[in-house]
Amino acid sequence: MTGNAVLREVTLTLPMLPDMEVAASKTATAMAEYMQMTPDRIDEVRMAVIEACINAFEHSHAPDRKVYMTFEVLGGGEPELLRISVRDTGVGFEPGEREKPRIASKLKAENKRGWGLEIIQGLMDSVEIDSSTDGTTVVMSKRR
Amino acid sequence: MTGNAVLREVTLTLPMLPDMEVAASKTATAMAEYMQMTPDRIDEVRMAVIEACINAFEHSHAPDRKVYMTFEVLGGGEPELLRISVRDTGVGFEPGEREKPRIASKLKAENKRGWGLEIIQGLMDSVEIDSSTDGTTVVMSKRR
Amino acid sequence: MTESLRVTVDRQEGFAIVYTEGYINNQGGEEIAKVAYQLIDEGRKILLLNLHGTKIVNSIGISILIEIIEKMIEIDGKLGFCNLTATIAKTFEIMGLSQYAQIYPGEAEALAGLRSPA
Amino acid sequence: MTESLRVTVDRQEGFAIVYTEGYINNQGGEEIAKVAYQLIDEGRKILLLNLHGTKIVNSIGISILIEIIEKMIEIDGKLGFCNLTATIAKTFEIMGLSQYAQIYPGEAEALAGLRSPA
Ligand SMILES: Nc1ncnc2c1ncn2[C@@H]1O[C@H](COP(=O)(O)OP(=O)(O)O)[C@@H](O)[C@H]1O
Ligand SMILES: Nc1ncnc2c1ncn2[C@@H]1O[C@H](COP(=O)(O)OP(=O)(O)O)[C@@H](O)[C@H]1O
Repeated sequence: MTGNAVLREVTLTLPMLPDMEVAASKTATAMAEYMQMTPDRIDEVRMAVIEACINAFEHSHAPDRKVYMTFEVLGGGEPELLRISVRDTGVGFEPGEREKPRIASKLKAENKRGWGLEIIQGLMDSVEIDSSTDGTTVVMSKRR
Repeated sequence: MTGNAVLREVTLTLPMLPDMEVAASKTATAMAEYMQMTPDRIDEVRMAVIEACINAFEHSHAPDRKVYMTFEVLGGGEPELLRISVRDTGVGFEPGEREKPRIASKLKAENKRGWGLEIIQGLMDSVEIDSSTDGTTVVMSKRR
Repeated sequence: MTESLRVTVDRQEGFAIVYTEGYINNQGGEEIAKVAYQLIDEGRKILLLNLHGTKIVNSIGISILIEIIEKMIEIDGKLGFCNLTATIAKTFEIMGLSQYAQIYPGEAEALAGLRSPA
Repeated sequence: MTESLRVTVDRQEGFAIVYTEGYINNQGGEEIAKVAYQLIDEGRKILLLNLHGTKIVNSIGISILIEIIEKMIEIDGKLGFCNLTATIAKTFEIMGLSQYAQIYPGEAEALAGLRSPA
């Protein structure tokens, strides 16, 4: 049985400014190390956090220019799951309408971007996106 | 002339639970690295942050069991100063009544503790403590 | 601020190795591209990117690497990567980059593979 | 959670070296003290704490180290430290610990210093 009590919760608020995604990735590292996640899995969390932050920085157009994050360690007794939420108060988007990027077409295309969400989904165990004209929240989880 | 505009501000809220001071120290590291502080000075900031957090954990008796931190990078154009504030909503204390710890007497004393604030003052460039029955805020700064 | 990517180049007969140290973000990717295009202009068709000193990348940086791959395909050259962290390798795999650029564990294997006529 | 301090001991004729790896907090300090008191019980009067693998400490951990120093003074023994990070060394300096325990850069200097009859 997987317990789902929140054992630890840390919140971080970042300005949407260059390099601030690195601060988020360090907080994620601290929480993942606390759970004794393996170094390779910690690295995957770090990369996913960076992508989620730069998406908010680049695409949200949030008027307050801030990203609101929570890092939660969940489990029944022992830490089992790291859940990270990345929220902005920007314009939102339709996650369902996103086309899966393909390297063959990107190689020929003018715009080679569009990989962030694909990478997040590939590196985390589960990803949920809630987006509206009030903003976007990406909640991503990884087991220990 | 030292500019004092806030170039970056990050806020972190931690639960008062074992090892959470390490998360704070990682956030401090990220901000200090962003400023390109030297590794030894970054390490000093880290240690001061750990001490300020465990003081709040141990002594504040804050009913919400949370520590509220801000990390600010200040400067005129270039980052010059890292200012870190560590706040709790606990019982407070009288910083002015604290006796300077002396190793000779601590060696004979039953209680060998009482070094945290001394260490913070020794490692940071400036430290201000504001404490009342509404809680305690320690603001500590270090130049790049 | 934040220390910018350091890029160093080892020019050899017919090929070149580009070493990176630091974060491959927007600017980091641009730095690498500048160096790569210069090497291509010098007539080199075999490039090895040794990312030994890079622990983090972001997708903006990687999309600039895709531009370099496109260029290499155009000139019928070869681009290889080596010394990737497990996460960077996994990310390249997720993106399918490994179909268009060779990924090698270390430099020796990379040079053997890239310089073979196949 | 968070990995706990690893402590290993190298017992030598007349002295012992204690190696630490990890965070010297409350529990970490207790771990070191347990090992140190055992070595003292075995009759050893010269102890070297090699903190090569410790990058962070807190004042609760250090106050437990002060208890070990007190014990060593009682038995007329010697306690030395080596391989401290610059910040840990500075912290020991701030606290005045260096008046009661010898601080050496590396193990060789420490062993030479601690074993000299002075
Ligand atoms: N936080 C966000 N706010 C608004 N739009 C977003 C956000 N995150 C992603 N998007 C939209 O989804 C698209 C795909 O994002 P992503 O896969 O990360 O690739 P990229 O950032 O390279 O475009 C973006 O181009 C943007 O239109
Ligand atoms: N955040 C705080 N809230 C309440 N009291 C505090 C706080 N920080 C420090 N103190 C008081 O100041 C004293 C000295 O603190 P410090 O120098 O850090 O040593 P120590 O934590 O080892 O006692 C503490 O024992 C406590 O009484």
